[in-house]
Amino acid sequence: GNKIKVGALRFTSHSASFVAFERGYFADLGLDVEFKFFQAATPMAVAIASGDIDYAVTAISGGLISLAEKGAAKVIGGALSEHPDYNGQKILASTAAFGAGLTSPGHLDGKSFGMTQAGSSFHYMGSQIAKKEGADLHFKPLNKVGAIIGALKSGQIDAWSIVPHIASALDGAGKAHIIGNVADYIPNYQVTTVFTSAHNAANERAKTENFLKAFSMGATDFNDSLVRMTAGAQAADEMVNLVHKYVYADKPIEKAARSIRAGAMLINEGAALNATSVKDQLSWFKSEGLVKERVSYETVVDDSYVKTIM
Amino acid sequence: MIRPVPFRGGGFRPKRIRGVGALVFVCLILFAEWGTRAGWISNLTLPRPSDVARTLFDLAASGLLWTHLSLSLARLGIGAFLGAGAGIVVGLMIGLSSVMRSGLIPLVAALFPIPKIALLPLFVIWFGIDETSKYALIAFGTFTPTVVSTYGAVDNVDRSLIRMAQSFGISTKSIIRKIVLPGAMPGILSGLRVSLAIAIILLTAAEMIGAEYGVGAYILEAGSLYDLERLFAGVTILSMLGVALSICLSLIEARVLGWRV
Amino acid sequence: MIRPVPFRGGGFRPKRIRGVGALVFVCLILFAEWGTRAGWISNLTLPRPSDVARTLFDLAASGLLWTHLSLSLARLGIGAFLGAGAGIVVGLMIGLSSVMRSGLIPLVAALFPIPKIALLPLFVIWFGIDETSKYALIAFGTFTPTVVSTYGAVDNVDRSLIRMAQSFGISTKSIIRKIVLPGAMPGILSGLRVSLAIAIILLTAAEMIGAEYGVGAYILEAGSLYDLERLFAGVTILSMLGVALSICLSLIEARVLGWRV
Amino acid sequence: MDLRIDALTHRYGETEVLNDINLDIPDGQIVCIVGPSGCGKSTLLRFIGGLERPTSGQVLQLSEPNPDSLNPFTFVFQDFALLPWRSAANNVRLVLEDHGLEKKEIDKIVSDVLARTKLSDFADALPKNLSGGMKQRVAIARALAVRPAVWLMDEPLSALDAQTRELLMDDLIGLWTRQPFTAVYVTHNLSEAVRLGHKIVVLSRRPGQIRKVIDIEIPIEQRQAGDPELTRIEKQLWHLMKNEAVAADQELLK
Amino acid sequence: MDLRIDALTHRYGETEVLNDINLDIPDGQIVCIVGPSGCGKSTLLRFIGGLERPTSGQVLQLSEPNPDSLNPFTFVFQDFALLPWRSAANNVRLVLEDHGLEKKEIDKIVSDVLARTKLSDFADALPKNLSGGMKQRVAIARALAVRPAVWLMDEPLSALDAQTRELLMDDLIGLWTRQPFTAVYVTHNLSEAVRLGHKIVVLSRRPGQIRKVIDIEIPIEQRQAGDPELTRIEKQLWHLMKNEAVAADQELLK
Ligand SMILES: Nc1ncnc2c1ncn2[C@@H]1O[C@H](COP(=O)(O)OP(=O)(O)OP(=O)(O)O)[C@@H](O)[C@H]1O
Ligand SMILES: Nc1ncnc2c1ncn2[C@@H]1O[C@H](COP(=O)(O)OP(=O)(O)OP(=O)(O)O)[C@@H](O)[C@H]1O
Ligand SMILES: [Mg+2]
Ligand SMILES: [Mg+2]
Repeated sequence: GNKIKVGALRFTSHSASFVAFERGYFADLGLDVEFKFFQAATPMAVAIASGDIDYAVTAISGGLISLAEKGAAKVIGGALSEHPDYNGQKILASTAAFGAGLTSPGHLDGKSFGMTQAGSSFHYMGSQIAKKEGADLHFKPLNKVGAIIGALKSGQIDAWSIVPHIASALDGAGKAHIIGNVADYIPNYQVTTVFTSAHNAANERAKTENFLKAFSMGATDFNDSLVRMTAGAQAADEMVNLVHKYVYADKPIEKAARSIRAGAMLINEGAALNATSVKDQLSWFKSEGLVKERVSYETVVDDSYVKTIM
Repeated sequence: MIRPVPFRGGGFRPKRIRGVGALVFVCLILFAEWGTRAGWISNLTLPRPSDVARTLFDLAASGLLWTHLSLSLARLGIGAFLGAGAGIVVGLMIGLSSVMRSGLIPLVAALFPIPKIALLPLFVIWFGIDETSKYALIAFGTFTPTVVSTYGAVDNVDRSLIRMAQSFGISTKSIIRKIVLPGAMPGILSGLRVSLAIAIILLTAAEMIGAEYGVGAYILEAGSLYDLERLFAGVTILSMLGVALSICLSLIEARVLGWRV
Repeated sequence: MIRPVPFRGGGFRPKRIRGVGALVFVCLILFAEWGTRAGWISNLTLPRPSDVARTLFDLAASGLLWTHLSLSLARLGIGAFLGAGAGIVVGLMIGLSSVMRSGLIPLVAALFPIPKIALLPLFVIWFGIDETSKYALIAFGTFTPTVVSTYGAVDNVDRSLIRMAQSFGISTKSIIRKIVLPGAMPGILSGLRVSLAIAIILLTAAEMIGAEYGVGAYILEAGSLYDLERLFAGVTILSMLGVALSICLSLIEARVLGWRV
Repeated sequence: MDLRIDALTHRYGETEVLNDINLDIPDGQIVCIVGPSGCGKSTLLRFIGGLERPTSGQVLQLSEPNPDSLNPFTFVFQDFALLPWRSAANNVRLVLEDHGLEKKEIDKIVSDVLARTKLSDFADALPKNLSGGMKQRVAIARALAVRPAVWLMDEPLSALDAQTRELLMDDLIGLWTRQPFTAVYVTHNLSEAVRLGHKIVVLSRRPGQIRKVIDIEIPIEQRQAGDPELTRIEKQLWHLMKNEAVAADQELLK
Repeated sequence: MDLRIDALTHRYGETEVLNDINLDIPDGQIVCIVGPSGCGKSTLLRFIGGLERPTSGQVLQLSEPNPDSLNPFTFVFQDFALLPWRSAANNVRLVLEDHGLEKKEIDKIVSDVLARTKLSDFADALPKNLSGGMKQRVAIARALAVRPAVWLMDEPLSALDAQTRELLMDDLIGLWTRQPFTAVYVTHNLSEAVRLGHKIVVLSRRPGQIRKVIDIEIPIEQRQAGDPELTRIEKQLWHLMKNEAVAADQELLK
C-alpha cells in the first residue's frame, strides 16, 4: 500500500482519523496509515514541515501560518467547526470572578483571559469575543493548558475559552462557570484544519485526495454517532469505545465515556473548509503583527481539494 | 589545682548518620498526608501521598509503568551516553590543546545557557520526531556540563606525573591513556553526577516531541490535565531514577577510584 | 659525537590564545550566512545570521529589547539571588552538621532531577502567575546545584586551618565566618558559574507562566510562531547574557580570590 | 606550667596508636619527642593541647597557667597553618580578635611580635608572597601574641630547607634564653632534638610506647654543633631508632 | 656519559633564573648542586634532562650513552611521582611498556629491580599503602629498570624523615659502589651533599650563578659522619649559604 504518517493529539477532536483507521477506510483506499502522537500542536506542525509526518489536524496558529509562508505547509481542508446548532467551545469564568459579577461575556471588560501563547486559538477567540463586546481583555500567556486550568481554578485569571468537555468538567466540579458559547461570537469559526506539506499538496494529488476522502468518511461516522446523534444509541456506544482506544486510554471506560461524549464537536462534512473564517483569522494574525504582512490566503491554503464554504 | 587540660577540638567533620535521610522523607510524606486529609492543604496544592502511591501502584499493575520506564531509560541511556561521551572527548581536547581550548571554551560558554526547550521546534526540523530528536536533545543538554567538568578534571591532573612520564620518554598517546585519563577520572565521575541529573531533567523536554510513552510524556499529559496524582507519580519516578543513578555512580567510584587516599 | 641533549618536555599546558575564540564564532556565522544564502541550508533549518542581527537591531531600536531585558534581568537577579543564597546557607549547614548532612543530602539528591517545567501548573497554584512564581522557579532551579557545590566546597576547606583555630580557642562562630566561608569561597564561586547558567536556562521556563515581556517569553512566542529570526535573536541574547555573567564571575574571582597561589 | 601525662592509651577504631604513656613535663623545659613515622607523636601532642580525647588515661595540668596567658596551650604546626587570605599581621590578629581586647592593644601586640620575629617589613604581605622560613616565623609570631604557657610544636622546622632550619633554630634558642618557656617539641630530626631538648623521649613504632627518656645536662645556649657529648647522644638515638624504622616498614606487609 | 653545561642562561618572562652556568659533569661521578631556595636548582636539572629549553646556552652530551640504556637521562623526584592507581610493580612496568620489550623480559626486569630495592614483597601494593621511604624506593626501582646513563635526582630524600633518609642514603651509596653511575644530585641538605658528592656546586641566590665548586677527594664509600674533613667542608658550605638565605628573604621586600 501507500505508507503515510498521520500526526495526532489524543483529543476527541482528532477522532475522524481514528475512525477512518479503525473502520478500514484508509486501508480500502490503499493507504497504509501510521499514527504519530504528539504532546502539543506546535511540534506537530513543525513535523509536517520536516517531512516526519504527512497529514495532521490542528488549529490555525501563527506557527502554522509561518511554516506555510516558508513554503513548508499547506492547509487543504477543514475539520472542527463551531456551529450554532451543535455543541461547541465554551467561555469560562473563574469561580472568584463569577462571584464578583462575571456572569456573562458582557462583563468581560478589564478582565484577564488565559491563553497558551500569543497567536494561539485561545488568543484569537478571546480577541474576537472582546471585539464583539467592546471589552478590554488582558491576555495571560501560560503556555500549558495545565497551567491555565490551575490559574483558573485558583482564580488568578478571570476567563478562558475551551473545548466543551473540559469546560463542563470544570463547571461540573464547581471550579469554574460556563458563561457563554464561542459560537455566538465567532459564527462558523473554522477551529481546526487538515494540513499537509506543500510538497504533498502540490505533487501527491492522488494520495492527498484519498486521505481526505477517508477522513471525511470517518468524520461523517463520528458526526452521525456523537454530534447529530442520528445513528442511534448503539452506534454512539460503539463510537465511544472506538475513540476510547486513543483518548483517555488509561482511564476506565465509564470515566472516559463522559469526556468523550461531552467533547464531541462537529467535524465538517467532506472536510469542507470555511474560507471566510480562515481569511478572518489570517487578517487578525496580520493585524496583531504575529505573521508577516505578505502572507496571503493562497500561500496558506490550497483549496483545490475540498469544497469551500463562504 | 590538678585538673585535666580542657578539651577544645572536635566537630567540623560531619558524618552521615544512617536512617536520618529516610526519616526526613517519611516525615515530609506523613505531614503532607495529614495536611491533605485534614484539609488545610487544599487538593489543588498537593495531592495526597497515599493517592500518589496508589496511582503508582496502579500504573505498575497495568504494566504501563514498564512501557514508560523502558522507553525513557533507553532515551536517557543513549542520549546521555552520546552527550557525555562527546563531552568527555571534547573536554579532553580542551584540556590538552591550546587551539581547542581557545576555540571551544567560548563556544561552550555560549551554548551552555541556551534553554533546550526553546529549541524544541528546531530539534524537530533537525532531527525529526522519532527517537533521534530525543537522543539529540538529551545529548545536547548533557554535553556542555560534561565538557566543563572534564576539562576542569584534566586541568587538575598532577602535571608532575606528566613530566615524570616525559622524562621516561613515554609517548604522548600513552601519557594520555595511562596518566591523563585515570588522573582525570575522579573529576569526570563527579561531573557526571550533575550531567546525569540534567539528563533526567531534560527527559521531560525531550518527550515533548512526538512521544506517546515515556515518564516525561506521562508527566506532561498529567500536567496538561492538571491531574496532580499522576503528575506527582511521574515526578516520584524521576526522583527515584536520580537517586538510583547517583547510587550507581557511587558504586562505580568505589570500584574505579579505590586508589584514592 | 658532541650534541645537545634531546628535548622531551613541553606540552600538556594549554594556554588560551587570544582571538581564536572570536574567530570560531566569526567562521560559524559566515558559514551559516553562506549556507542560507546559497540555499543549501533551508530557511526551515536555520535563519540567516544577518536577518537575526537585523531583528536584534530592530528590537533594540524599538526599545522593546530593554523592556524584555530589564524584566528578565530582574527575574534572573531576584530568583538567582534567593536560590543561590538559600543554597549557600543550606550547603554550609550540610557541610558543618552531621544531622543536616544526613537529612538533607538525600532530599537534595531527590529534588535535583525533578524537571522544573513539569511543575509549571503547580507553580501557578503555589506562587500565582505574577512575578513570584518566576522568582520561585528560578530560585528552585538554582538552589539544588548551589547546595551541592557549596557543601563540596566546605568539605574541601583545609581542616588543619580549623584545628589551628580551635587550638587558639577561637569560637565556632568566628571559625565559620573567618575560616570556613573564605576557604569555601573558590568552590562556591565556581559552583555559581554552573548555577547561574542554569538560572538563565530556567528563565525561559519561568516566563512560560503569564509573562508578556521578557527574553524567555519573547523566545517562546517566536518558537510557537516558528519565527526563526526572532527565536535566534532571543537565544543570542541569552548566550550573551551567559557569557557576560561568566566574565563578571571571573572579575569577582580575580578580586576576591587574589590570595590564591 | 607543669604537666603530667597519665597512663594515656589511644586507639583509632581497631588500631592502637599509643600505649600507656606516662610522662612529666616540667615547667620551663623543652621536651623533645622522637620516634618513627606513624608512631603517634602528633596524636600525643593533640592530646596535650586538648584537641582530641584519648581512649583512656589523661593529661593533667599540675599548676595554673599564668593568668596573663591568652591561650595557655599553643601549637606551632609543621605546615604553618596560616590563612592564605590574610596578611601576616592579620594572621596574627586572628587569634587576638576573640579575646575582647581593644583595637589599640591588639595593634600593639601585633607590631610587637612581628618585630620580635623580624617581620615588621612584611606585615602586609600575603602568605603566598613569603618564603617558607618567613611563614613559619609568622606562625611563631602568632603563637607569641597569645603568650602561651606551653608551646606545642609539631615538627615546626621540617617543612623548611636546611639553611632556613638552622636560622630558625637559632631564633628559637634566642627566644628561650631570653625568657624560658615550657615546650613539647615533636621532631624526627635527631640533631634538632639534641640541640633543643632538656629531655628527649623516644617512642617505639606503633603502638607508640615510651622506649627511653634521655636527659641532657648541657645548657641549651651552650650547645654547639660537633660537641662530642651531643654527637654521642645522637648516635645512641640513631641506633635506637634505625631498627624501629626497618621493622615498621616490614609491618606494612601484614 | 660526560656532560657539559655551556653558557646556560634562562629567564621566565622578566625574571632571570639562571645566569651563565658553565659546568662539566664527568662520567661516573656524582655532582651535588646546593643553593638557596628558588635559585634555579630544579630548573637546571630540567635542562639537563631535556624537559625544558634554556633561553640561551645549551647542555651537551660529550659521548654516546651505553646503547643498553633504555632512557639515558632518568629523573628521581622529590615527590616520588608514582601513579597512585598503579601498584608498585605496575609503576615500574609503566616505563618499560613503550619500548617494545616482550612481556617476559619486562617481568624479569621488574622483579629484578624490585628485589634490588628490597620491595619484592610489596610488588602489588598501591602507593597509598606504602611508607614514604618505600615509595621513594619504588621510584628508584623504576629508574633502575631503564638502566640510566645519567641519574638526575631532585632532592630525592627531602620528603622523608631523618631515619628513612639515612637508610636510603646508605642504599644509594651501596648502588653506586657496586656499579658507579653518573648523577646530578640536587639537595639543600649540606650533610647529604658532603656524603654523596664528588663535586659540590654552590649556586648563588636568584639569578643562580655558580658561586663555588668544591671537589671532595675522599672516596664515597669511606666517608663517615663526623669525619673532620667533611665537617670542615660542611661548615664552609654553611657559611657560603647562610648569607645568601638571609639576603634572599630580604629581596622579597622589593
Ligand atoms: N583521625 C585519625 N583516624 C584514624 N587513624 C589516625 C588518625 N590520625 C592518625 N591516625 C593514625 O594513627 C597513627 C599515628 O599518627 P600520628 O600522626 O600521630 O603519627 P606521627 O608519629 O605524628 O607520624 P609522622 O612522623 O608521620 O608525623 C598513624 O598510623 C595514623 O595513620
Ligand atoms: N614554569 C615556571 N614559570 C615561571 N617561573 C618559574 C617556573 N618554574 C620555576 N620558576 C621560578 O624560577 C625560580 C627557580 O625555580 P626552581 O624550582 O628551579 O628553584 P629551586 O632552586 O629548585 O628551589 P627549591 O629549593 O625551592 O626547590 C623560582 O623563583 C621559581 O619561582
Ligand atoms: Mg606527625
Ligand atoms: Mg627545586
